[in-house]
Amino acid sequence: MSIHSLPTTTCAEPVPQTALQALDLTVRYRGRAALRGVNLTVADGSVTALIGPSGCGKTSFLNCINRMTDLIAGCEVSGTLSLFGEDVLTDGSNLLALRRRVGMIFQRANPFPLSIRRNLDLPLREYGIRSASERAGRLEQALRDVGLWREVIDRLDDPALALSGGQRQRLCIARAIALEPQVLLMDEPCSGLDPHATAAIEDLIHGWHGRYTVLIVTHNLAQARRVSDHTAVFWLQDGAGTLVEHGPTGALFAAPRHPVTADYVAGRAG
Amino acid sequence: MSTPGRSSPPDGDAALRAVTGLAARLSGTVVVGIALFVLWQAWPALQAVGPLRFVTDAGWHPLAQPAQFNLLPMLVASVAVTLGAMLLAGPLGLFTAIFMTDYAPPALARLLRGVVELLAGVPSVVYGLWGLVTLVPLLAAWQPPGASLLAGILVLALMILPTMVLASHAAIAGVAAEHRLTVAALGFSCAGSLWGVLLPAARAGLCGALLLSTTRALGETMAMLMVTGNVARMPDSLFAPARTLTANIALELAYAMDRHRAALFVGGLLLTALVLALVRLARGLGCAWRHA
Amino acid sequence: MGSDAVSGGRRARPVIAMLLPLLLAGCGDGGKAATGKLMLTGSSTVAPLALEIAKRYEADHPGVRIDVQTGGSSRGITDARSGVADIGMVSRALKPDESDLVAHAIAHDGIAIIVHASNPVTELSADQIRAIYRGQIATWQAVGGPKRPITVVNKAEGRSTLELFLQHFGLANTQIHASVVIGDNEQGIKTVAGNPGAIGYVSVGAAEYAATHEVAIRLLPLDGIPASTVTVKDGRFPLSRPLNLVTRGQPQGLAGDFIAYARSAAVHDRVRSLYFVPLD
Amino acid sequence: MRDRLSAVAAWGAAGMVLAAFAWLIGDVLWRGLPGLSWQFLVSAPADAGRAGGIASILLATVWILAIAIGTALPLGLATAVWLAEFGHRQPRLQGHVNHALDVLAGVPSIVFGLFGNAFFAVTLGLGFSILSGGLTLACMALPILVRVTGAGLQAVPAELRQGAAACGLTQWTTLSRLLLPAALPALLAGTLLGIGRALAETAALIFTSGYVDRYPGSVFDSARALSVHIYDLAMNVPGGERNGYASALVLVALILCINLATHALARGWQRSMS
Repeated sequence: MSIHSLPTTTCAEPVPQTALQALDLTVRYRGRAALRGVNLTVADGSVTALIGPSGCGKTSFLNCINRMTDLIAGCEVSGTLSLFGEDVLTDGSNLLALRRRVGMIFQRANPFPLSIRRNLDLPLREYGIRSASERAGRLEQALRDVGLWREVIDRLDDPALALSGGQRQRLCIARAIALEPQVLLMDEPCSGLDPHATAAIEDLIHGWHGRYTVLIVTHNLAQARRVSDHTAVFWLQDGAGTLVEHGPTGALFAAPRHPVTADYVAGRAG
Repeated sequence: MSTPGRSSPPDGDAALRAVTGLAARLSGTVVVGIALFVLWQAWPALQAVGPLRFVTDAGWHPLAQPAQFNLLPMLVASVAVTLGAMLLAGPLGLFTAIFMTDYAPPALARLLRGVVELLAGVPSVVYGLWGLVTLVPLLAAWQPPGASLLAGILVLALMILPTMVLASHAAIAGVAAEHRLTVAALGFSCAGSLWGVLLPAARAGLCGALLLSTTRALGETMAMLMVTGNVARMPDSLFAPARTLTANIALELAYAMDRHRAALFVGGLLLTALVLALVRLARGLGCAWRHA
Repeated sequence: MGSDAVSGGRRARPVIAMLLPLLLAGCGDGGKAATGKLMLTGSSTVAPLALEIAKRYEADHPGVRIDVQTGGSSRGITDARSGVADIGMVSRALKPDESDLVAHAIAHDGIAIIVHASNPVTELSADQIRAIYRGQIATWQAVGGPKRPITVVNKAEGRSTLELFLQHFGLANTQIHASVVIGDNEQGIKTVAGNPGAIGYVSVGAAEYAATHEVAIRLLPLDGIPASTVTVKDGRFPLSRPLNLVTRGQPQGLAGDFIAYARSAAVHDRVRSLYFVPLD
Repeated sequence: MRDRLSAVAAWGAAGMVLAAFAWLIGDVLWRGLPGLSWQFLVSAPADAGRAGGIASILLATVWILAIAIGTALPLGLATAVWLAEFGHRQPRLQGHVNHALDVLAGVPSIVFGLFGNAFFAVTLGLGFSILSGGLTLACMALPILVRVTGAGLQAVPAELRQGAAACGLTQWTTLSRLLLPAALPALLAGTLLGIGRALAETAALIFTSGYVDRYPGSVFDSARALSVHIYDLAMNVPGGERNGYASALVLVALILCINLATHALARGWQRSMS
């Protein structure tokens, strides 16, 4: 926790702790490689945008981090992936604990078909928080953090599915951060939202610098430039996705090193 | 990041997995158990009489001296009524399903669906009674004795029609929702979209519907007992009486003992083998089973 | 013993005691004494009558429970012999090789040859019936009727009606050229009623009931004697049979009491209502 | 031209189905209605079924169904859960179980009757009893329950499972709080479908639950199910037809009620899923 409370500085002098490190990460679906040989290090408290055309393994990469890959029949992950130094991929590691440390926001908002309150209460309860008042406190804090508190305060017991698209997505974000994760994975969180709702979510991400390590998949290059401080470019090579370039967002967009990246960010390819 | 006192969740999940896994194995074993048990009961006959005599004996006279155990005429009768009924109910059911998805006004489609579902639930005894009291006398006036393969085929066709309609409706409606707008946007005619797109796309489901109805037809007992005439002779025409394997069991089980009883179980074994073959066939053809 | 079990009631009756007598496989070791429960198995012709008598007996003797299961006369013989059932139901006289059992007639029944009501043939000789059932006569024209093929209705294997019929006419089942094989009486009656060219044989009582209730069948006389419950009762009808309850040895206790009741005049109305012929 | 032909065939087929329906149901109504009355429903059969009613038969039927569903439902539900939630980790076993259930669904009811008679009644010594009949029907209803429940579980959107997994919910919580509630209408619909199928069953019951038409006293008693009663009245009792048809009418009415209830459930379900 102490790490989280450290103020982030713009100067790069104190080397930030590594949150995530992937070495030669490869994902296969029924034997066919979808993502091959990814090496990527993500600093704690940073926001990393994953960009690239569809089908080049960005979501597969994200799914490895909280092992959603386990849910997919025939999916095999090899290589190593560590989270704050702990191996993620070993079978013996505690899956539930991992997923509580790594929150995930999906392309389509997926609140549980329960009340707004139960949406947050259920995971908190699962998390072992017995005290109702503590749960209520966390619920309020999470909803305030995503700016939803005022909008839903008088209808916490209404069904979550009655919320608008943007509200649903913010509820899902609240559900994730209520568990106080270290890492947040966002898989095109704004692709189904209007510009207004998108802006609200981008504002949230801005506020998270230093607090959560964020990995966000997006097809919106402008969004990647707005919210991230690092960008990773994925591309399809020899039938499998791979990471072609990774670096600070400003530098990458200004002076791409890889020709593929240059074409992509200039809108000439992908 | 501690996990404060709670029963370790993975244990609960392991238990859940273990218990449901056990249930799944048990469910999977039921059919094996049934097959083995029927085999066990049939064994004395298979051993004493020999499997060959069940197809080569002069006839079915399990109580005569010497006893005769030819099941072949009944096997042929079972297959014949099933095929005949499928020939009638297959197209009729398919067109009714098409009518429900493509032609019927919604209210009529709903009514039709309700009617068909009700028909699917009507017990076979009622179909059999209707056949015995209404249909067979009509046939008898035309081609005596009336109780015949044809009567069996007609009653059976009516009985499996609901299964056929519901299963093919499910198959067509499933793909229709996906392709309807696309097809309409491409300017297909109604029949064009039906024969060109929908039916080919629903092929797996339709083939499943066909095979599901076939197993139902093959297994029908009471109605066949009431209308086919039950003569254990090789049927030589549509108007000849015939006895199905199922009717043979229902007709004689209550009275059968010892080897006669075991011989009836041989018939049951034969039926089970037929169904197994059908399911295998369905799998081989890549059919999608729908349990309508 | 009986009263013990009766007062001990349904509660105390151990499950095992219920399960054992039901072992139908013939592995029971017999010797079961009468208890508060009686098990009757056998002929489907006798079963409805036995069931009705049992109901009335139960009403008079609270705590007694009598289960009636059908399965054909031969099952009645086997079960009574093995002790699986306390009492067997057999719809024919006992055969010489069944002398280990004791038969107790509770009613009489005859087997009537029936044809469709519109059939002008009024009488068939035994030889004609034999020829018809052997398939040697195939149209009604040959026996003085219309030009119409004969539909021969036969009973399914294992039923004592069939046995009795074959025995009376000296036929073997393998010789019979049937057009329709039926299970129970009503199926035979419905089949004949629905087919102007049909001939069949069923229980006299059932046929008489149907013929007098607007069902299109007619009973043919046999050897010149009309088929009716009356001729069965006075013993003139040649193709008749006793409906028997059979036991291994003289029945004791509850079984004996029940059989005595079933033979008494108290149940004659039940016998008649099922169109059988009561004992004198 | 082809349009016209398709339309004619479709209308013709539907017309024939409706006509057959009208003929069959009309026949049952016409012959059954005269025998139907309140008294018929609440009194026990007398005079071999020709007089009295079907109260004890209805009660026996309910008992048999209760045993059948009470056994098949937990087993079927657990099997469906395993197939949907855990099976993919053991694809071979999953394939075997699915295959076995497909075959089970196709096994003729008379073979269930043979099996039930030989296994439950004779080998286990349950005799002709409600228990034998109920357990036999349970075997028959099992594949239906598994399939319909499984379809209900599979119809739950994948996002819901992903969301639950991403929140670190245990599978037990996911199942009990999210998936089963969402699949509940399908579960009920499957149960009703199974009941409907069991209700119409004759062949498997004649040789397992038997023939006794009294009020059942315990599950070890033999008892006569409604469809067996209809068969017996129609085929074995002189003059039993009127009450036989009346009983058939009751059975058809019960099936109709079950179908309507299933529909109401399915509609509610589709609304909650969208």
